[in-house]
Amino acid sequence: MEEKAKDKKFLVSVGPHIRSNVSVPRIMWTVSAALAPAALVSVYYFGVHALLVIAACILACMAIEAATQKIMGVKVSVTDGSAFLTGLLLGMNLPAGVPLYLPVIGAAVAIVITKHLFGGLGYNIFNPALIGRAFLMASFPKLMTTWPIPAGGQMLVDAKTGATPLGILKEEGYQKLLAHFTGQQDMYTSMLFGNRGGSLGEVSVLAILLGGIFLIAKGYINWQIPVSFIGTVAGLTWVFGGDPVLAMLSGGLVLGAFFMATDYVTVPQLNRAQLAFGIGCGAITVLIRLKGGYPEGVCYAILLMNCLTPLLDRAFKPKKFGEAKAAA
Amino acid sequence: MNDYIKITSNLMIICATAGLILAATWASTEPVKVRKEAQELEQALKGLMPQADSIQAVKDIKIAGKECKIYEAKQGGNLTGFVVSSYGKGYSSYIKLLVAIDANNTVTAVDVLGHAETPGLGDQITEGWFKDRFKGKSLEHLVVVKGDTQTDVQAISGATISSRGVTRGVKDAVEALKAAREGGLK
Amino acid sequence: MTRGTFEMGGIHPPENKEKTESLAIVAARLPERVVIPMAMHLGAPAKPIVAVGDLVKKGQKVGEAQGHVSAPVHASISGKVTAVGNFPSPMGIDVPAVVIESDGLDEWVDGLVEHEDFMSLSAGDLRAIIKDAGIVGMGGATFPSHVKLDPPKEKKITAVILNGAECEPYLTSDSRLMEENPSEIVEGIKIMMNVLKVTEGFIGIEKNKPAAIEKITEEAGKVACEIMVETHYHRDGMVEDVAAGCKMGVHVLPLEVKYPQGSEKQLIKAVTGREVPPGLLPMDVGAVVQNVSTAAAVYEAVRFGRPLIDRVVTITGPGIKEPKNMRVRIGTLFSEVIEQCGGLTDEASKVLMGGPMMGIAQADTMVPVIKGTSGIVALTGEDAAIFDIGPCIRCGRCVEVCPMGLNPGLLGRLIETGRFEEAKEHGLMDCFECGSCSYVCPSSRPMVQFAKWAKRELAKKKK
Amino acid sequence: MEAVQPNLIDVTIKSLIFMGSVGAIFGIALAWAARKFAVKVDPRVEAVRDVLPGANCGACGFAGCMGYAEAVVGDASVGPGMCAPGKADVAALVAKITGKVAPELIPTVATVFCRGDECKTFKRFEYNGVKDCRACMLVAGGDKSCSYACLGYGTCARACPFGAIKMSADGLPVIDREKCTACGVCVAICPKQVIALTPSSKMVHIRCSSRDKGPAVKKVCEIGCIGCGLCVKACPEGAIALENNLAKIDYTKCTHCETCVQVCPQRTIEDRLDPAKEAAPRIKPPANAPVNAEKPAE
Amino acid sequence: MFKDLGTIFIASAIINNFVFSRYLGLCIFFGVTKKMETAVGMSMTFTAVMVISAALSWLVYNLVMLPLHLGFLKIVLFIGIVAGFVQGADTVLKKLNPTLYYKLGIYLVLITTNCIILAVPVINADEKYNFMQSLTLGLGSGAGFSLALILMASIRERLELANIPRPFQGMPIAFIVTGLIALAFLGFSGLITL
Amino acid sequence: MSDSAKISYGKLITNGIFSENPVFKLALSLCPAVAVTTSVKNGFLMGVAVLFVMTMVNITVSIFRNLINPKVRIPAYILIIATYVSMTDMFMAAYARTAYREMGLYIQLIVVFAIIISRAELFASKNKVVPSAVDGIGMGLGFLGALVLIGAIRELFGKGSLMGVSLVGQNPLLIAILPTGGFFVIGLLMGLFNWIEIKRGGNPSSGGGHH
Ligand SMILES: Cc1cc2nc3c(=O)[nH]c(=O)nc-3n(C[C@H](O)[C@H](O)[C@H](O)COP(=O)(O)O)c2cc1C
Ligand SMILES: Cc1cc2nc3c(=O)[nH]c(=O)nc-3n(C[C@H](O)[C@H](O)[C@H](O)COP(=O)(O)O)c2cc1C
Ligand SMILES: Cc1cc2nc3c(=O)[nH]c(=O)nc-3n(C[C@H](O)[C@H](O)[C@H](O)COP(=O)(O)O)c2cc1C
Ligand SMILES: Cc1cc2nc3c(=O)[nH]c(=O)nc-3n(C[C@H](O)[C@H](O)[C@H](O)CO)c2cc1C
Ligand code: SF4
Ligand code: SF4
Ligand code: SF4
Ligand code: SF4
Ligand code: FES
Repeated sequence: MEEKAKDKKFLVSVGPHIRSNVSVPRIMWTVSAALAPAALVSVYYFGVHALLVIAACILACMAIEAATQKIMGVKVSVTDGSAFLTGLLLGMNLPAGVPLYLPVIGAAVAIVITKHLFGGLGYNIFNPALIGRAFLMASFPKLMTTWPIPAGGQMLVDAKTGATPLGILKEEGYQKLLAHFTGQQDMYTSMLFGNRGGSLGEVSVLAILLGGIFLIAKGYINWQIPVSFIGTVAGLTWVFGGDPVLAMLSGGLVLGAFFMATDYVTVPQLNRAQLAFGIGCGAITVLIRLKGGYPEGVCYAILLMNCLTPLLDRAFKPKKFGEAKAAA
Repeated sequence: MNDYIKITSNLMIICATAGLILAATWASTEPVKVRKEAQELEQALKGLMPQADSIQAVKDIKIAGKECKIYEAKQGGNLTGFVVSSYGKGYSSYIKLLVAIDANNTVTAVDVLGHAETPGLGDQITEGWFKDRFKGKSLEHLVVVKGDTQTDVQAISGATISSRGVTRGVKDAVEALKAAREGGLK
Repeated sequence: MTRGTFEMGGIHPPENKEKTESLAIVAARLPERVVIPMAMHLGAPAKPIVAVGDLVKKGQKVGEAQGHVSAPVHASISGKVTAVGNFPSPMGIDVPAVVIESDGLDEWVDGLVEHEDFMSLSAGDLRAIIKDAGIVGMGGATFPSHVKLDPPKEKKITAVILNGAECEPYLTSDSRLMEENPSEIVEGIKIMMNVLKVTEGFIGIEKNKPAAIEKITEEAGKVACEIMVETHYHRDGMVEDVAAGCKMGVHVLPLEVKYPQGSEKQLIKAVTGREVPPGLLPMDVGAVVQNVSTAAAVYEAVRFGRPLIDRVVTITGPGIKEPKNMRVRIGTLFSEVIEQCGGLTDEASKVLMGGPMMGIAQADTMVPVIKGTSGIVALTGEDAAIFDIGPCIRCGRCVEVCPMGLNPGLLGRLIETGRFEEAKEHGLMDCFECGSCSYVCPSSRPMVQFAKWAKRELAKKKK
Repeated sequence: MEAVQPNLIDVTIKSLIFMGSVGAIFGIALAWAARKFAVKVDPRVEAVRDVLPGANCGACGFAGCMGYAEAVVGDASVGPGMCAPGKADVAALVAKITGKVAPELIPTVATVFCRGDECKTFKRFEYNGVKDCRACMLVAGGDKSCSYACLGYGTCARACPFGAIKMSADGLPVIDREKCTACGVCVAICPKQVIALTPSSKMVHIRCSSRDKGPAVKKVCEIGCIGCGLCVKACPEGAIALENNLAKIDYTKCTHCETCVQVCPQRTIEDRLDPAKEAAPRIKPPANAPVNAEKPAE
Repeated sequence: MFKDLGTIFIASAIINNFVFSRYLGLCIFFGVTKKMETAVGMSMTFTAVMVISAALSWLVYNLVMLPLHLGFLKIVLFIGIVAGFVQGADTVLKKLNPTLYYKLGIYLVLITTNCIILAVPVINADEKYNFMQSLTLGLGSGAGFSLALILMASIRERLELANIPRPFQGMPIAFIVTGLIALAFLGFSGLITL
Repeated sequence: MSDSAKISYGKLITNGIFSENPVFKLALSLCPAVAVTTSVKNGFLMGVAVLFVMTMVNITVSIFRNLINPKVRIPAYILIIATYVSMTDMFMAAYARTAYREMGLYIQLIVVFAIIISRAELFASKNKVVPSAVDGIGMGLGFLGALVLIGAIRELFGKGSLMGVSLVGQNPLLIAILPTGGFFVIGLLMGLFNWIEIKRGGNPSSGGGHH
């Protein structure tokens, strides 16, 4: 018996015996990489403290994930990059000037409550980074709505309060906002290139767009959600008499639509359901922006649609082979 | 038939007993409650118009779709001003207000009677320093401004919505009073 | 008429056929010993009809079919029966088998009946010959061929389709056969069309085999006008076969290169545009699908009376020193075949019967080549790494590639948590275990294992 | 606030009349409904359900505890003692409620008929797949050297509704005899069929399931039954018989004399009078050491 | 008028959803959302009872109690109406339509212990709503509660497939989920206040 | 539990507080547990109100248990509960006005608390007066304890104070006193209790829902 046991043993499993080269770490790290340019732009505009905020989020997320998994006695999988990505996105969702204990609290909520209490990667219902942000928003509303002014270039927002364009829009109206710029054209370009106040991830629409398009081209995300989300926001804003271009460029819309409303885990799987998801996100965003208490609604819109994801998954099922024919 | 009588008498007795007990309780507590409510209101009104010796409700009005009243304050028969009860839509509730207004339609004082704004944020509207921001404001200065201001109402930072709610309520009160006075209320 | 492909889902794994696609088929060495399992087909295993010590000739029946859905088994060499008992088979379980020690003579059994004018045989006769020759699907499913050629009367068959897709990576046995023996294949389909009284035959071949397409097309062109026998049912109940002029046509259809183009339902869709509804069979949409090697075997059996005793096997993969296409006797042990290809490399860590998508991993190489062994593929460390099975991240890739329109990720998780009935409600029974979903899954989830497991549990429960 | 000056007598009379009439209306309506729409329900069903353990394990063969309660009350042919986890106590209660006769139940407990843990057997190949015994069966019948052996992927432990099974450090299920209610879930789920229910009072078991011949067993397992028949001859009660190369104990005859335990050359037979030892983690014994080193000589 | 009713409906059904924004009806919410089937059954039963009891309560309160100055009996009366109605429906349904009874009957009894069923008539009375407004609030809160139940049931069905750590299985994770949904509903704050 | 002779009063009380805690174990009467527990004081007052109603209802039901027709049992119990609640409501409105203003609606909602009707139905209707009273007190104390515990945690984190005494700076974690935070605190506490029970080798009741 001993002798036989020493033989070289073949590996045996059920097929298929080959796999594509796409793996979870690869996806997560690539998405992180696609986000890197936007992160760099925000560091350029907001300076070292922005870097500290992002780094604190990432480190906290990864450390907390490792610790949680240790305590729960499951395999530690921080290297798969999902915690890194959550941290990066959480950082991009915070104002540049927050004290560094906020990232730690946000990371703990995102990783422990939102992710690991549900079983870890793949099982969470809500977007961890966004829950982290919403939690911080509810706990530290003052800190979370204090927007430092970008350092680079001429400034476009009220120097006293550092309000964001959407904030100004909400408080004082379109004309006042326009008055901060030399003209509509100037406003659009400033927004596109990030020359404005806001969360870290709001500032450079262009860099985020590039990353998002890269991901679509690689097939890592579908076009359905970003397009329907942004399209709905623009359309509804226009219907209600707003400036659709401004609506598209302002706030966290582009970041949310490309990087957060596309988190596989928390959105519907089917393309058709994703279209519905994106439209829902867009509608809620506009509702909150126009009528709600907050100037920006992207975060809550995505979270609210996260609640609906299981229902959408129930409602939209793939069409089975041969089924249409059978019905006919 | 037995069942009918049993069930009916059962329920009837319970209901009647309940009615009896509650009537008794109500009869004994209601006067206390009414008295205390009246006292509270009076105190609040007094607090706003300390110099007045009589404050009387003179007109029912509607603000934000809710029932409100205009009170006249008199000192020894001379009109010293008005107090208007009012509501303003805040962050998470309708904020119940009393607004003291002088004969020139200028706000002299504001009191917050009830609200369900967020503790720590919106509930700062009950603080004296915030209520004082309305003192001496006339209609055109009843607007909320974020950031430093003396002429207008400065928002509580982090609670602009609540601040705006109070301001709206105050403004509505002044406007209602103005309209009422133009419409014949002296 | 069609698009030459199925539309929903599908994947493009690396083909890896270049090592063997241009290597001519070589005959393997005559084995000294063969182990002939009684269960090389779907359905009831055959019953051994020889005893230890019996002398048998090549082509002699050693196992009798048990019932309609079953197939007989024949000796693939001449020699002496040395054992009858349970032996490991490449299907993973021990099955009854007959072991024959070669006498080195390799003599055919007497009484093989040849038919030069085989096209004038009646359908019943042809079916009997095919059944007796032990022919089963050689594309891997190993379903007895005569059963497919004997559909219930109410199912009108309108198309016979030969499956030359060979969409599995690495495998080249079918494409070599098509290149080298096109006429046998075309004759084979003609026979089957004759059996089923079908005038239209199709041969579907993936476009990555241009040489095979060319050869088969050339051969099919000759079919233009052939005699065909029609069965007439007279009113008085008399049945008569009547020759009925030129009617047959065999069309070659180049198919898009996409896995699993060769799967029956997908092939029917690609060729005829018809979709087989869930739970139904190809014959319900009037189609019969056979593998090209099966067609060749049918020709051999009908024309020369030779039962199925050997087949073409591709021995390849990074773990094989000298990859080859070989004609191997049924019952030859894998180890012997591999040794003729230079043996396994040191890195070889996984040996498959069949291709890397649908193939069955072997615990041991001491198992025999069976009728469905289209290839022996040895993978090395890198290709055969241990899959790190992670949680489903709901990425939806599997949903996108599933050719049956299922949600494999959901099915997998339902099964993992023991909800077999629910999985069934979500279409588990439509899954034909192609593995496309597992292939693309970034978490390497073993969906095929889940599906097999759940089907087994459900079958158990039914009992 | 309208200042209604409460007048005790007025209010009391009004509310008495009001509430009284409300009560009367409801009373009459409900009484009418209760009579007009009366349906008979058998209160015994609820009574039975209340005494059942409520684990919904299905050992009774019905759809959960409620299913059994309905069946045992409604169907005369359904016996009162079919709830295995409830044991005799519940059977007696159910019998009392339904007026049926409680059968005499021999208490049983699950026993694992395999000792071929990771040290005493080996793996035929490296298995890569779902960590579940039933799923592993799909891959060449499992990776254990002995084709009858417990696969050790813990399906039974996960399935036990009472948490009575733990996997030992070297991959065999260990049954907590206190927690086991003999519901039989593990017996049904084990794909290798190595678990069986045995009388709780009996502690000597031949814990092997291999029907292979002796030499074949020796090749794959250090502790398997080789069918040598020594125990059959030695048992003073004649309680052991060989069936398909495997010795089996007739529990009605076994007296715990432990003769068989001592004669078995493979040390397959085990006496579990001290169950604590069963749970103790084992270390791989040195090559020549007696296989069952940790077992005290008796 | 209609705008007003529309606002009441939207507010009570979605924006000021009783479960997620007002934190009422939680026992039933947690109790019946383990399965979609029970959630749907409860939704239908609840909405029907809610509307009917809102109407009955309004009639008795405004036509009888207020004129008699018996407002202080409202709690007893409102819950009495619900309990009596539910008991009657229970009895009648059991006889007339046993299939429906087995589907919905079990929920009837639970309804009497649901905060929303009492809160709605109380709010109607306190806010001095007219008949249509009261009905709308009843319907809206019924719809809102149904929405909450179905949403939660679908989430919990997905949670069935999740690897939740053992101490958190069942009720604890349901609370966490509800907390997270409520956090998301904060986004609606400041929209409409009833 | 219907055999009152055998019940030990101590056991009844601890049952209510620990093994059958209305909030953490039975998951009943959750609305106030979330809505009014923003401070120790509020939790305490609510708990006391429930304790009072519950004890009185149990006593009343027990006294009249043989007179009530089983067919209208539920409406009858509910009417009894409603009477006590109305009384409480009126007394608080008159004599505890500040507390009443903060808890307003929820006091009235005590009527529908499943825990009260279920104790009336399951216990008081089958037992003598004294055990019923003790059961009511036990359950009430369990509820009170739970509300105070939740209130303490939320007050500490949300306001930085405990029983009104300020300990830390203002609002360290504001969310704790928002209802959202209430859900989190209860969920985490339930998880913690289950974890402790598992550690001690038990089989945690996964929280039963109503009844
Ligand atoms: C900080 C860091 C950044 C990485 N960035 C990328 C990346 O942008 N793209 C990528 O494919 N892998 C990246 N990797 C590599 C991954 O960690 C991982 O090894 C790989 O993607 C997994 O590939 P495999 O599972 O296909 O072998 C990065 C690793 C680290 C530690
Ligand atoms: C949980 C929570 C509670 C809030 N409560 C209030 C409030 O009571 N009053 C208020 O005006 N805003 C409240 N807000 C709204 C935000 O603080 C909002 O950003 C703020 O009103 C904007 O005003 P600012 O521009 O002065 O910061 C709350 C926000 C959150 C997340
Ligand atoms: C995923 C999948 C891929 C298949 N690929 C092929 C193939 O490439 N060639 C083939 O002949 N049969 C293939 N088959 C088998 C066919 O479905 C079908 O059984 C066969 O073509 C019928 O012919 P036969 O009975 O002669 O083997 C495949 C089956 C499946 C499930
Ligand atoms: C396209 C894409 C988008 C993602 N977006 C987010 C996100 O918005 N927030 C987050 O916490 N994690 C995000 N992740 C990471 C990961 O999916 C997330 O941590 C899981 O939700 C944890 O289970 C994303 C991953 C991918 C592939
Ligand atoms: S491919 Fe894998 S990870 Fe993606 S949804 Fe399917 S099973 Fe889940
Ligand atoms: S294995 Fe089954 S589920 Fe997966 S892709 Fe193929 S048919 Fe679909
Ligand atoms: S006893 Fe059976 S189910 Fe349990 S671990 Fe062993 S093989 Fe698996
Ligand atoms: S060990 Fe087996 S028989 Fe015993 S309780 Fe567990 S599953 Fe039931
Ligand atoms: S307390 Fe149970 S529903 Fe509100």
